[in-house]
Amino acid sequence: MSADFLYGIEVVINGLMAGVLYALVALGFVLIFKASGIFNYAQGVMALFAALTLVGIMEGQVPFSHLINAIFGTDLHYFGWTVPALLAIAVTVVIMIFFAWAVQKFVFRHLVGQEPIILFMATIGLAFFLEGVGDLMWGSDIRTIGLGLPQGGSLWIEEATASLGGDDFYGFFLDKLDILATAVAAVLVAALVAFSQYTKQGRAMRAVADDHQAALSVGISLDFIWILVWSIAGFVALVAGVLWGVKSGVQFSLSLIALKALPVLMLGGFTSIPGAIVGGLIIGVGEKLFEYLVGPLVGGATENWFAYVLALIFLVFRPQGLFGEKIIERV
Amino acid sequence: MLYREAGDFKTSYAADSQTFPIAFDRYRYWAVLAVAFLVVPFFVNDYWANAILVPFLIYAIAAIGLNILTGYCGQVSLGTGGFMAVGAFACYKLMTAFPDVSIVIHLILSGVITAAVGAAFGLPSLRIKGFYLAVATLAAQFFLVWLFNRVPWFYNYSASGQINAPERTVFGVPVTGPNTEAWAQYLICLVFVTVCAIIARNLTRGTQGRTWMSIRDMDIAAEIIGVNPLKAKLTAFAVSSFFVGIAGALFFAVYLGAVEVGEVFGIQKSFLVLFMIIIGGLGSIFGSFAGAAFLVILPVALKLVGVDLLGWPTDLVAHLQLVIIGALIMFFLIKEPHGLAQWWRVAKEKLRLWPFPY
Amino acid sequence: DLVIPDLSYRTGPYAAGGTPVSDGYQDYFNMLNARDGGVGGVPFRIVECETGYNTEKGVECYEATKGEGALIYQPLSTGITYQLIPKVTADNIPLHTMGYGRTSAANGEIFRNVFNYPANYWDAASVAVNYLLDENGGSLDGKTIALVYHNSAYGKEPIRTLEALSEMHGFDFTQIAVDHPGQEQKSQWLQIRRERPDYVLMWGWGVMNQVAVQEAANIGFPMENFIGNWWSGAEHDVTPAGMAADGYKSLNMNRVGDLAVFDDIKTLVHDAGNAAGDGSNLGSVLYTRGMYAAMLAAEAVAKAQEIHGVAEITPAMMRDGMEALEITEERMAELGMAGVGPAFSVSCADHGGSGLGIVQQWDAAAGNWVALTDYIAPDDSVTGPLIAEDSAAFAAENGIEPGCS
Amino acid sequence: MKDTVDSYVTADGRTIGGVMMEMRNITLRFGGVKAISDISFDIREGEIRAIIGPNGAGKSSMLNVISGFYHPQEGEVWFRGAKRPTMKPYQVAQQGIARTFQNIALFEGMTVLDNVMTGRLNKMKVGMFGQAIWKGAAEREEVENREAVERVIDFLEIQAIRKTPVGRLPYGLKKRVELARALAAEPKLLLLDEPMAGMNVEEKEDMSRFILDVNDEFGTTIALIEHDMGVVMDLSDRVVVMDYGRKIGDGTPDEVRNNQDVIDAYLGVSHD
Amino acid sequence: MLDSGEQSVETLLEVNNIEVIYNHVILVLKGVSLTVPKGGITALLGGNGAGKTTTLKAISNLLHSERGEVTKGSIEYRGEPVADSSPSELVKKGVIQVMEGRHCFEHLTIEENLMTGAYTRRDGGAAADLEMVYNYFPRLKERRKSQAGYTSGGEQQMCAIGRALMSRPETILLDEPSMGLAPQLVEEIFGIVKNLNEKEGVSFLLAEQNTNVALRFAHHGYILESGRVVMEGPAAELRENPDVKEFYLGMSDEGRKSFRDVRSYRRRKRWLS
Ligand SMILES: Nc1ncnc2c1ncn2[C@@H]1O[C@H](COP(=O)(O)OP(=O)(O)OP(=O)(O)O)[C@@H](O)[C@H]1O
Ligand SMILES: Nc1ncnc2c1ncn2[C@@H]1O[C@H](COP(=O)(O)OP(=O)(O)OP(=O)(O)O)[C@@H](O)[C@H]1O
Ligand SMILES: [Mg+2]
Ligand SMILES: [Mg+2]
Repeated sequence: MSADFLYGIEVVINGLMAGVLYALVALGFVLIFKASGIFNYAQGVMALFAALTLVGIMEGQVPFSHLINAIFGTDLHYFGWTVPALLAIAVTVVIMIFFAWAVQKFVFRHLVGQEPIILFMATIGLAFFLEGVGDLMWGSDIRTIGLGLPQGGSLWIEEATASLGGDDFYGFFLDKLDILATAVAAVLVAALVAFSQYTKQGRAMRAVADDHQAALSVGISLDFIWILVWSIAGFVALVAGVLWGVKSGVQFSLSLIALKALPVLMLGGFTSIPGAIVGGLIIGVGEKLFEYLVGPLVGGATENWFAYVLALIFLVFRPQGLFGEKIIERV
Repeated sequence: MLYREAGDFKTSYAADSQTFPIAFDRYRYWAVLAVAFLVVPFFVNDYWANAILVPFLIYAIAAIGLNILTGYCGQVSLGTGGFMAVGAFACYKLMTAFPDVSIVIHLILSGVITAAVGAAFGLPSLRIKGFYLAVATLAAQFFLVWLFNRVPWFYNYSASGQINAPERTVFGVPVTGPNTEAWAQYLICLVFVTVCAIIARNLTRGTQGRTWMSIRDMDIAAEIIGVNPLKAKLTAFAVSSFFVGIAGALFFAVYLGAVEVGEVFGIQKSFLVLFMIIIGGLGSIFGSFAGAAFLVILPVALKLVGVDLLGWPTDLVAHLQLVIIGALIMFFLIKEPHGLAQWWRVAKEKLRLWPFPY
Repeated sequence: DLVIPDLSYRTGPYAAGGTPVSDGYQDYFNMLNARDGGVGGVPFRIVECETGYNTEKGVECYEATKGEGALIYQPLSTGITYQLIPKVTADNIPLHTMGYGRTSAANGEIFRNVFNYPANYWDAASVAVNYLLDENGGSLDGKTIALVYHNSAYGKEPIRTLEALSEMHGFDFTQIAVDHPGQEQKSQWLQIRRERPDYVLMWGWGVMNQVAVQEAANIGFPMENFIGNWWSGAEHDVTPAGMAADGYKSLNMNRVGDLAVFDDIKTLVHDAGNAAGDGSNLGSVLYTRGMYAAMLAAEAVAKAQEIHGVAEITPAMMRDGMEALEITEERMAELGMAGVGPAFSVSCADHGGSGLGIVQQWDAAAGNWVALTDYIAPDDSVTGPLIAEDSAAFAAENGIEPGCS
Repeated sequence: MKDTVDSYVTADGRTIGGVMMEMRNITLRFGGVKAISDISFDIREGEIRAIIGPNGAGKSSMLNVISGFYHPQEGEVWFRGAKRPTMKPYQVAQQGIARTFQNIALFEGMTVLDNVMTGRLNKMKVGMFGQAIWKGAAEREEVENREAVERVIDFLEIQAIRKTPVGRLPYGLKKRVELARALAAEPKLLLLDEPMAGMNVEEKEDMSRFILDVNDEFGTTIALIEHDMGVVMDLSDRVVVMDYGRKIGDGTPDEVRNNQDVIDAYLGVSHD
Repeated sequence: MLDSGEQSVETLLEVNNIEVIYNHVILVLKGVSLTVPKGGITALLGGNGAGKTTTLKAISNLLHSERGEVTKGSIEYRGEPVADSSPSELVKKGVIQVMEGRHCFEHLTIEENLMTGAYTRRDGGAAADLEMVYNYFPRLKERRKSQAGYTSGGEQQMCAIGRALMSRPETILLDEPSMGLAPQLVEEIFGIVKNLNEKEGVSFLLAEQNTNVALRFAHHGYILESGRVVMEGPAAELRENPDVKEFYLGMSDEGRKSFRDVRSYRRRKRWLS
């Protein structure tokens, strides 16, 4: 096989893997949208916040130390202990559940029945708020996640495949982290699909998204459903934050991964959990292949916009995304 | 009480559909205009012009533009930054290609060019709706920014891809370039804002506005009663982009003077303008102003309080600023989802009923 | 007072880079205040203003501070620099953009108020190539060099220089753009893995640096053949990748190491509770750079006082001081900063300094940067004409009459 | 099928003209669901034509076919003597067909006045530039149309709520505003989908009066769907009865009332 | 459960002189009081905009999301004030509302819609009740797999009512159940109401425009005009009241008059003059 062709395949495979990482972020969006019709812009910031919290706890950092020092003139930084990873993860999950509760109690409970765009705005406000709180709590340095997750190309795969092509082919490159991410994503998606399709809470969640008022009137507690869903989304955010954070260090830019998830969402459909995965894969492959084949002709750095354009092309044919719920238009 | 409509009878339908049906409102409107045109220019200094007034006025134009699209026609767009960039680069190309033509014409032409681009990117709106459309407009945002960054023709092949506004004058007074004085900057923006606001008001109070609003409120029903949805949406995209383009051109030529496209017209800009119209009030010209004022002034005010008054470290203040702005946005939405404009309306309604509570 | 605005960014996507620079910048002035009572008996007053690396906030900061008699601006952002060039020219306040900003501003006959000594991007590109020439026994013929760059004005700066250099030295030059913010660089690094260039240069900033270093390690690119510019060579750029980053190289315009002046800063500023940050950045690459910038400003103040014979100088006098600035090895040693930068002098025609830079390498085990070379000179024959051409274009567009008056 | 050429005079002296609209063998399917199967009927100039039938019979779907929102898989629509090509709904509206909706479809964000004004959109000709300037042509046109709208508003007695946003109105008034919007278009054919739903007798009487007056004064042809048999039997000239997408009866109210199929499928006990 | 037939005097729901304001400025209910006895069917009648829907929403605490609030008066269910209970708590207590205008969950199938009605139930009897609802409304069974958004208006109305039944409520607030239903279905629905009331002791408060039917099935009636109760009494009495007869039942002295003959100007309601 020619090296070029094999490289094309390599690009596709890596595109699939990148797509999985996008999908991980998109999953959080889908959950919340499905359950409340809220387009949660804060999902990216939640990923950042969760990852920051995890690192902060593991390293035994004093939360809000900068603020406290500034007000009281103290000099606090670290407690002087470190926390084992599993415990830290558990604590972080608890914090994310608390966050879900607070979001519901102080914000979205008061916005029941509002138009989607208002809810969307509120999540942008929330994103600001959380970003500020995250910075105040843990500082704005770049942090390293010490979970010891595997990283780097898998030598085994590389060596096993090196002989496929000619001299110009060096074997397939597959990042161990990506392989891990794929496994995690598969488990998450399976669990979430089962939850939303086959449980009572899942059904209630979809009912709430359709009509807040009616959901209230049949006795569905919006509070409960929303806290539940935001908690799950918080957990998904933690997973996404950790996996992305391993690549780049935990830092502000993590919050921007939301922008990579949006075309995925759009293509897969805002309401479909499997759609998030399939959308992620298509976007991942599409943008990588485009960059590989066309990028050199137009100067590269096409991925950001091409992902959106690709999604847009799909949407023109299926306005609700590949797996999204059909938009009901009746009079 | 001054604020009464009793005795303020309308004798013609024309009088009834005027912008400020209540006499007191009308006087206030003229008073504001008079102060803005006749008083402020004499007092404005560099700080006020550059930190507050000029950005406020320019953002108000952009907000009016987006409000037409989102507030009146119901098409949420996150491509505002990209369209502003179109205006800016159109203006730059025009300014450098035709140095002898008046800058005012360039500014208007920038709007026209942006309108065409906006209409083109509005085409998918016929099929794609709601948040799907919002996200789809990001395609415009990212693509346009990439394009302006990528194609050297747009920035006249300068080494870094930055564009700089050369000096241009109106009636012999420089309004762009380094030698522009604060009052001239302010006045040209003010003139554009005023004209844009009047045009926007005229368009939205009549047939065109009703066409847009019918699409916004229920597009299927609108189509069945005879609105051509494609035409309605495309005109909204075009008119909206026209304003946004002018705002972008002013932003570049008059306010910043130099622009790096990714930094100035990035996605943050799109969000910022969207904030403005939502905080200010969707479907309200006044709201566009209120929202722009709020989001231009608030950070400055918070900074003044935090850094200058309390003497806290700047980074702490910046973080707190995020927390406070975020919290305020949520607070406002909870208190009044329809924005500052609605607040104002309710306040007036109460005032009218005063002293009776209902 | 000598008013020094500090347009810092301790928030936003680039906070990790902005914070140490600002810490170093402020700490140095504070140290001078504590130790010498400022310069020429007049203390410095620092007015910090947070820009968040955002152009509009930069403008707001500029307008808010200039009224206080600001002597010099150091905006630390290419975007803000472009904004401020016309403004400072009109207001006659000097602007110092050290190793960033508009490269052609080195031509002081056209950019009267803008200074970008001691070095600029085009110098950096040339220094990197000269270093590689040296490594390869004077010839790069047949080698390939790839440039991984941030797809923005900043990232595109070195392209022309590198193109010229590739023609001159016969190496193949490929450009690989990374879109902002640069979190996802799979395509780019797969391309590098396919094409196996001999060397990779990087013009990155923010998260792009960390991801690039990690991805380079992932594909097993030899780290010693990967050279970042001086904005891609701080500690936080390499630490997230851990041991994998060992051997990564970068340029620097200021040498890092234990400088004598750190003692003064520690005792007089940090221990006195006056540190601009939490004090943890002392001695880091960017901290040192901030401090170096402050030192150059303080020296220019002294020069201005000397020229004009007054202690309370104005921004216009400051400009004169900067234009007459002369930094020698002796002076740096005297200041407790021996060898922190190259010796250079400024003139009206040349606001760009000598353009020298070093190459440093990351030692992951020790957790510090090790200088590999002494100051390497750029090839002025390449950068000179480019500067002349670009600044002439600017002059023409803006109707500026070149000259020194 | 009835003779389509002759006009006739009703008991109360109105003249019903020739065929205005004719549905020929319409079949409409949604996936597996056959909402309308092979239905033909006509509507004559000036008459009040009722469509009745049990829930889900396909009545609303039929109106949607007439107004161009649904496109039937089979069958033809003839309007004023010509076969109508496949059209977009707004083009149908421009031909002079206006309607109201079963689930009220008002523009909730606008006032009553604006809602009714939207009915006249197709009568407004001033272009965008004219409107941007406002003074002159646009203002004149606005005032002219406003006068026409005010007449409709007066006619339907909704003057008092002119400036109220429709979102705040109770259900019954919304229905009336919807009617006003349809009337403002001065349609030749007016389609009403359950205009009396959710009204008490008093309000139904009002509504009946409006419908009759519209028919009388403007000669507007009306097709209406209604479940209140009293109203249907009293107002309409001819009635089509549908059940499960099929036509099971067509004729004068009396004929329909005594049709055994209709009684079985819909009326149940006889109503009067 | 209560014995059928016997009219209990125990009040289940009591509304005391409530005032409701929308948007801080629009006063809609100006002091409405009513009681719903246990095991009774109470009808709430009145013209458009009288405030029937608002009253029901005030009871079930659904006003909040419409920016309305109860500013005066109190509402008690089984002697406990309901102001602080969330709608879902109320459903758990046994009060469920069928909202005006259907409000089905568009994207859920008919069957899923019905199942959401059983959300608060813990007893596992949902499956049996589903069959019961399908028995009441065979049409729903036919359309069980369709998304509610694509069903006809009447089908949606059935779905909304069926959904409420699925929660096995003690009290049902029915807002215009007959709207948009074919005549024989209206009879059937009221038959169901009567059936539930008599066999299961379910209490009803129903807002209805179809006065004729409502008064035939109800035990007690209230007439609301412009936010005030203007008349109340046992249904049988109301049915005989001449004003009610004329304005709500459409009967004149000569019996039912044709809708064609109402063009003349009518008398004003006596209680408003
Ligand atoms: N969300 C709202 N905001 C403002 N006013 C409202 C709102 N909802 C209802 N109203 C007003 O409250 C009054 C009573 O409305 P309500 O819906 O309770 O009447 P109703 O008796 O149910 O009428 P219908 O029989 O038409 O349904 C009306 O005048 C209406 O204008
Ligand atoms: N867009 C659609 N997609 C799928 N099915 C549809 C659609 N529109 C209508 N139907 C189905 O077609 C049938 C007829 O619906 P239609 O709305 O015409 O009934 P209707 O006679 O108006 O009933 P009602 O009196 O209850 O309003 C219904 O079973 C409905 O579910
Ligand atoms: Mg129907
Ligand atoms: Mg009601």
